[in-house]
Amino acid sequence: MRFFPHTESDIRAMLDTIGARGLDDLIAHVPASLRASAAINLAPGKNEAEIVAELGSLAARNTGASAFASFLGFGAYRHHVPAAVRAITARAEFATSYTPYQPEASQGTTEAIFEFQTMITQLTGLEVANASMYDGASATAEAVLMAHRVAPKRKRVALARALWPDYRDTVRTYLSALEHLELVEVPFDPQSGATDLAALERIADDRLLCSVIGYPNAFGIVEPLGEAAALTRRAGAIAIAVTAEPLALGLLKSPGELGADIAVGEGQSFGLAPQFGGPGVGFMAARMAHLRQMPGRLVGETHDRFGRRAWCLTLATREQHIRRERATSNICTNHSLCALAATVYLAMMGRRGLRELASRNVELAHRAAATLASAGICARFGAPFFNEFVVNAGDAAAALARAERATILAGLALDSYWPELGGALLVSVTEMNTQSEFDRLAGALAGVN
Amino acid sequence: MRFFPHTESDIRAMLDTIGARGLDDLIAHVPASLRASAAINLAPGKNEAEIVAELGSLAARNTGASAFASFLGFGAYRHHVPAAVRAITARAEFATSYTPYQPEASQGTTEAIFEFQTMITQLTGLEVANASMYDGASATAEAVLMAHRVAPKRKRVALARALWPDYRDTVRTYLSALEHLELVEVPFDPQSGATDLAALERIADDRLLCSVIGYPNAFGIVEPLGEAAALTRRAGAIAIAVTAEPLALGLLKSPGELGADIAVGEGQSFGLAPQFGGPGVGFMAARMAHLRQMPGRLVGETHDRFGRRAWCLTLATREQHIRRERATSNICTNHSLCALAATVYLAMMGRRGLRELASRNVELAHRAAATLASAGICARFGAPFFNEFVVNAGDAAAALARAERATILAGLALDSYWPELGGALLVSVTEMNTQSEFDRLAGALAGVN
Amino acid sequence: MVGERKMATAGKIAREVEQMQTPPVAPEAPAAADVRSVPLLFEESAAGRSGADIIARTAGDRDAAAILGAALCRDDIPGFPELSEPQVMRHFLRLSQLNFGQALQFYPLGSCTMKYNPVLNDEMASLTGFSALHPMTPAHLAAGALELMAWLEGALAEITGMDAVSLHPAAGAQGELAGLLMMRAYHRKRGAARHKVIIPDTAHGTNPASCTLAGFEVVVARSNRRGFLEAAEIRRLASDDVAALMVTNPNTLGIFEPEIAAIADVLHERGALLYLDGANMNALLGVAKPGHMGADIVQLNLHKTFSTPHGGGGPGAGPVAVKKHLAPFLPLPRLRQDGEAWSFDYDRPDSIGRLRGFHGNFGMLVRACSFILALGGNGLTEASRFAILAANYVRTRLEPHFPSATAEPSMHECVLTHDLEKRADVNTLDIAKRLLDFGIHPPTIYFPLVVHGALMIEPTETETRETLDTFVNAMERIYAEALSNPELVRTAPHTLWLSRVDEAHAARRPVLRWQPDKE
Amino acid sequence: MVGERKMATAGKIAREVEQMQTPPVAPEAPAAADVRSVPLLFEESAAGRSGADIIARTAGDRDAAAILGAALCRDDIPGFPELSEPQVMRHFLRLSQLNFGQALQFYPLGSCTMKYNPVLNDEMASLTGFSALHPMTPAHLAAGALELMAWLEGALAEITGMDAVSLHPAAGAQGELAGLLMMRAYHRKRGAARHKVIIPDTAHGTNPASCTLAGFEVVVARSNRRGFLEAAEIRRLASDDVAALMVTNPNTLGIFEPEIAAIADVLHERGALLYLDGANMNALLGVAKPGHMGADIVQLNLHKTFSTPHGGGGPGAGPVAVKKHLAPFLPLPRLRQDGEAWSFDYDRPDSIGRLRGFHGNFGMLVRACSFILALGGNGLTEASRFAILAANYVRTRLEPHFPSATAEPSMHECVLTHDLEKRADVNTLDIAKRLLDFGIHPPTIYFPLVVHGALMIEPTETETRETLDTFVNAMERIYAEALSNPELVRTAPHTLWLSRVDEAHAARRPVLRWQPDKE
Ligand SMILES: Cc1ncc(COP(=O)(O)O)c(C=O)c1O
Ligand SMILES: Cc1ncc(COP(=O)(O)O)c(C=O)c1O
Repeated sequence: MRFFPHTESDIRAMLDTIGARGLDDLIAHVPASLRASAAINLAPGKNEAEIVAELGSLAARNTGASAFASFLGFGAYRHHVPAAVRAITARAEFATSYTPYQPEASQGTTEAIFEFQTMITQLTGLEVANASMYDGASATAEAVLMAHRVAPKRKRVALARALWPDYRDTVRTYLSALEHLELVEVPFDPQSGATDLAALERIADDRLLCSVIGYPNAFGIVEPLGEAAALTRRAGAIAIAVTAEPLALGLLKSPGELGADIAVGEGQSFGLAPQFGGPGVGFMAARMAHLRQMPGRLVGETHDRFGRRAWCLTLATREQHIRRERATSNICTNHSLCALAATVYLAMMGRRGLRELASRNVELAHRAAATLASAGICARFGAPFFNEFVVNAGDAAAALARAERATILAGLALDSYWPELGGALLVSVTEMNTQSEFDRLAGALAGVN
Repeated sequence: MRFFPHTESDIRAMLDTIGARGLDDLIAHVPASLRASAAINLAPGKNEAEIVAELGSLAARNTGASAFASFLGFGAYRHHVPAAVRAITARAEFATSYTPYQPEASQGTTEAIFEFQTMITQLTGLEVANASMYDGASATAEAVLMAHRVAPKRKRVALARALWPDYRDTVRTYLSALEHLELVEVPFDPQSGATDLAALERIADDRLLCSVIGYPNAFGIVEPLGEAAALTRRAGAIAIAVTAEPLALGLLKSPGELGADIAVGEGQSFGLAPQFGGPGVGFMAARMAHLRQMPGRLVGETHDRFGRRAWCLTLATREQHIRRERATSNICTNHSLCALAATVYLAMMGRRGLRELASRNVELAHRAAATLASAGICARFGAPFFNEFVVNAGDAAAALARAERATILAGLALDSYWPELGGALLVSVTEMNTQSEFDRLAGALAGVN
Repeated sequence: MVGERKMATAGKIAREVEQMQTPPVAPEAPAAADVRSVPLLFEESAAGRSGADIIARTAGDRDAAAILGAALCRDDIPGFPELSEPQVMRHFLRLSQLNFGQALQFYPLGSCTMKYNPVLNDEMASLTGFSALHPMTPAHLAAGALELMAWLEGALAEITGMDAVSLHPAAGAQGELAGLLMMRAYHRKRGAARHKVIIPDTAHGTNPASCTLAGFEVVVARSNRRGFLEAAEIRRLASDDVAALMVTNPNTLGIFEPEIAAIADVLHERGALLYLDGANMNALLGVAKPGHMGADIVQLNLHKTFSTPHGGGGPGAGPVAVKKHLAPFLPLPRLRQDGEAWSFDYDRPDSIGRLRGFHGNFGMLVRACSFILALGGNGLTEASRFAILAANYVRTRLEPHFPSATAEPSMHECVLTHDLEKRADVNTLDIAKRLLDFGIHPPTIYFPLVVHGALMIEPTETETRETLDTFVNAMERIYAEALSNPELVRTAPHTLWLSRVDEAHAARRPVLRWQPDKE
Repeated sequence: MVGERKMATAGKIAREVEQMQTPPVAPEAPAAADVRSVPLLFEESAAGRSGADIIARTAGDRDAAAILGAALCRDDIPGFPELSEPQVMRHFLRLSQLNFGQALQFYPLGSCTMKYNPVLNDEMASLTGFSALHPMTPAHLAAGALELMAWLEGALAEITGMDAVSLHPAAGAQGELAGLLMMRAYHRKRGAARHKVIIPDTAHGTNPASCTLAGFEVVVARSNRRGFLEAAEIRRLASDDVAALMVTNPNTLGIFEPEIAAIADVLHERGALLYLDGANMNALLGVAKPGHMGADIVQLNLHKTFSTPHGGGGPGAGPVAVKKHLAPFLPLPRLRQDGEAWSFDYDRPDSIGRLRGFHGNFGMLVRACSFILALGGNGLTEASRFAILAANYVRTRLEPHFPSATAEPSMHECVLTHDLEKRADVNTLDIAKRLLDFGIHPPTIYFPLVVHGALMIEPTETETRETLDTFVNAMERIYAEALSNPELVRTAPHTLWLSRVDEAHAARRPVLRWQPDKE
């Protein structure tokens, strides 16, 4: 087998050193009954050409990946990934190393993570960010758990109904063992599509642990985060902002500036292909005051014996391998290489480019909305949106089918997630979409083609 | 522009240092008439996404690249390229360095070239190989020029007619200035497809400078190189063996063992995609006695100040940058990265794998020939062949058209290169072809589908 | 004769190590450090530089700030990087060279299975049909991806001897959480909530941490002097409030739990479950199936046993496999087949729900498929045997100076100790740092906690015997150095561009981001 | 304020260089060498290892040796490598780290235009539609490739101001040969064979070598004290037997030939041609077109001006562009358009024929297209201006210690000299080697030959001012070291894993391959 270096004489010599007759001697102590039934019934090994043929044909059957004009979003976004990102994340030194336990042999990883942490604080307007979480949904759940550690006496978690269903479900699962906590859903205003601040205000009392609001939310709407955070903090609770389209943070006021205590989200938009949903990268930022309650790894600045600047993992006393059952989280392996991809992506975009790209997304999305409106496909909500918006598509299923026949993935029907949104379609637009696609989309949805 | 780092303040500061007012001051000494008409009338710069769209659509129009079962060969071969080759040649340290003039900063390149030189000598059975040539055709021309330097008094170059037309034309072009040299074509036997040894013998006298024979030849036939070399050397001339499908050298007796003085060829089969014909990599091997007449770069073993083994370019006194108009060749930039690809490929295949792969090619090609024969498509020649063979296809053009409709690239019609081979089709088979493709090919050529 | 040559080479390498110049005890900071260190992106920035050229605004479009209203928009991202594309490339290329990686160095990090990661796997994952596939794509337009997932679920079930598999969890620890929550749901469903989980003292830190997260109280079981769990100990602890035993097998001492079957019986008698942490599955391929040991739940780390790259700390994937009786509780979504076509099934009332967005770390699943296809049933079986061979070879060769922490036979890794702390005041960390000078990444150290100054060595099946010999020679050399020149070891590394990093300092005064004013 | 920060950074780098520890004059061979050196593939081999798994023979197939007859087959390839895939990967990954490269280090190699090579270009070339395209594919199934070639021919004609372009030559030197052979054919066609080509004393070595190959006798023209060619000199040499002047512009001193137009007139009056070596085209984009200078023939080096990677010494591409009267002589094949469709035209009776197989280095042509598309007309024009800015900035800053070899203004590169040989017995090679200690690849040295101890510096348009400052500071530091501690410079490099390599030894007793018996 091409990955195994062991020649007959190697095996023989190694067995002799050990003092064993054959390889099976080495596992003779494993109960015979187990060994007897351990055979793996899978096809024999294949060479590269055979694997390419087999997986290549599977890939080719995913026609949705390339053969359609796509308006799919809803937490995963289709942005151009610069070649530099692939070139850097493919570097064996980055890809085949592990958690940087030995800083002297990991300065590439630790310095890059330090840069990631810094850029996340710059984007979120908060003071400290960790080295990455699995994804936006689990990062949101960890944020609620973190809030719980900060304010252990409070019991009520206010989740905006306008959050992504995956995120709400993940929070529910992570909290399922903490039975004393109560999940309350904060409705959204049916006209604006934004979270109903009055409803939030009604539960903003000393029982409130935290509020969790999308920014933008699952409908692409720029939530009134400032007001929501103010209400939350006035009640002495913790304001958590959740962002699934982090490109928005290049243009919108930062969660920190608007008063959020914790900002979490999904970084897939930053240099990661959709990959059918994973791996993306979760991010989390918070105030320095809450540092000790933060989950996940942190890289800090230090120096070597000769005073030369260096970086290393730090504050590990929060973590499972030291604190064990009292750790702030059970996370160990995180999404480091994805965080590196995001770091390269953000470095490429830069201070000016990121804002320009965010602006282009807003402009294109609004041009798309206008194109649809002029074809009679009108927006469902009134509040300002970033690069996704909800339209009334009449019979959504039929509209999607029409569009598919026109090789368009028109978006997502929302009624299965929000029964009250019958006929509603979420349309997501990025810099990858064009006016001609908008026209085709309008034609397909309006049924005029 | 994303590749340019110069900010306004950089430019200003640099101009101040230089003592210039503006960028155009720096070129003010270039005649105004030239500057006035120098504007480049091309579209403005594009970003990555636009380039991917533009070149992607061009690539997509090359349907011959992937949508067909292919039997094309004739000097470029379709072999599986291991992922390792792409991963290594993509390394920026290899790809963005240049000719290793500074050995201390180039040990990666020099050691790899030393390994390439060694493996070429092992495959060709000769004593010395250079660091690479442009391709097989130009390497063949350089071999003839080298022979001319070794035996300057002799005037007659015997080129096998069964060589690839491109190779013969290239030799002709390279020699066009040496009017005292005479090119003689050695015919091939119409039955066997091998070079006519009697014809070679007739010109094997003291006027003969060298013989140039394909091994295998352009029909895929394993030439009687041993006899040809013997005839040549008996006449005191230089025997040059030319190989366009170097995989054959993993199985066939080496040119050196058979008496060739110089072995040249094309290395594309060793880890390089066809790329519409280039870049491939030329190789050249010879006897130590002729070392000083060899063209191209050579890497040799040496040591550093502390006696540690090292490698560096050597014997540069043969080369243009030292010897100028008396150099053995004008070659400067060669095909180093392609030689690296070949080195990685050969290291992956290894002593056993290369022979096995060569054997598979022979076996599959003969199975294909048998399949065609049983469909009435018979072989044109009788001599043993490696992984290509010539069949009688009746009306070749019509047969090719029929095959194309069945999404098969059946091979190459030879009559445009050898008028005497009307109706002949060259069919090339590699490990990428399958029995079911052979069946489809037979059906298409026989017109039964 | 070639055999001889190889021997010669092995010998040669050994000799090289012997002949290595002893670096000076406290060398001058070499100029190399100034040359190799890489300034931060922020320090390499200049106003106006950018590596991006954004498509210009189409005429007629209003500016985004005008569309959204200036009140919603920020003016700037102070301090954000401003570099050209060539600067960005050079920055990260240079950074990469400051890392050790399995592909370049021997990396016997115990419990992490740093085996070779085939580059083909990454190419397969980057096929447009996989990488560009949006998670919300209708199932019939993502048929290949769904079939791949179904195939992988089946393959992992076959490999582990379990009945059902979910590819949902993002990593091993999340697989643990999924398993523990399923356990919780299972017991409730049967009408009897249980609140305790038994964990051996050798357990990996994620095990207790996951228990807490799942609302269980941890009861620690002591492994015996020989380093394994006795059924008696479990019998002693397995009260009616015990939901399960969570055990790693082979355990973190690298030895196979001999009483595992009996232990499973004890648990099952008590109505408790056996959770098997499959992070060490690299020892069991074709050797013993967790399902046959009586495990009810097992999570796998695809980034260990199945070669997906560790990426400097992820991403990985932590599929969880269960027996029939736990299948209803598996996370959402599940795969469902109607005729030929696969789709996602969300209608699973007993499911614990989801622990992350979408359908799992699909990109990693593709890589694991590519790996399993490459090895096949036969190759997987060989893999564990070669991994076990390597671990025992290293253990035997090092025995004289670094005795094993246990007398039991080792599986895929061995845990060694040493007397250098007593004899020379040289500790395990010093040994680890000195190994860096030999171009070798250190083993896992100080784990498992039950072994004082542990060196946990996992060579894996893809390393040559020559490499193992080089490692052994380096370890012996270091042992000798520790006695002859302890300061040399205590102050290691010496031959890297950077010397030993002061980790305590980083924690004392945390600097966790770059800030302009710092400049 | 960000501006300031950048300044600060530039200053910082400068300071760092200042503060670099002076390495010991003759350091002990560091252990790093033993760790970083990589044994040869052959030394890492062991009998039976292989990185390939070949598809097993189909039942019924006869063995190849049986098919061909044992007489035709070899038994073995003695000494050929035998390694596993992980070994091969580690071998070459480790080797790669022993190289400097433009992407990682400043690489101001004069005359070679080591500019940034965009990684996107390589991705474009590896698109299946390009990389898997067989050269014998029927034209209508390769329409995209042919159109790309046609587009590139047009773009290069526009950039150079010439009438027709052939993408056929594999590199600059082969482009020269093509041009010279065309010249030869042109003169014969006009009934007057000419046998001499004038070449200035500053010419690159490939120029005279190509002349010999094309059957021309070289006549050397002397450039004047100011470093350029005078029309008078050409008038003096331009006999009726002179076929052409072959000149590089800007010449290898980096200065624009001011009398080029007059020179062209002189030549044309005499019925001779002007061959312009376009290797230095990076100075002329949007500045001056060779076609307007009166050039009849110009070759371009796509691996220089158009950013295709240098690959450790190629592959490159050397398209040749000509004026109408020479178009009939261009190499085969030519592109022909019938309606929309492009195809290859072999029916060109006056063509010099082909110089290599197939249709040129297509993979490199794709990369050059990607580059030209990225910059566009505006970007190309900026490129040369920034390249010229960088060269003059470096020249001005270094003037005090490394004066320019000429008083003329520099274009894209500058050629400097120094007095250290006289003052400190430190030569140019020593300076080059010492630069390595600063993590900088040396400039081209000892070329052009007309300048004693020349340092030929080409910074290109893609390097930051900070990088140029670091280089300047290093050069000044080395100048000072040469006076204060010459031995330090004479014995450089000191901070690489390898010290100075004995090149003379390699030539004295050539060892050009590994051999088993050597072991
Ligand atoms: C024994 C054991 N269990 C669990 C884990 C946790 O796996 P992960 O890091 O993928 O979350 C690890 C890996 O660190 C491990 O070694
Ligand atoms: C001025 C000049 N002319 C010609 C050449 C030859 O080009 P190539 O190396 O591509 O053959 C070079 C490059 O080395 C050069 O610098």
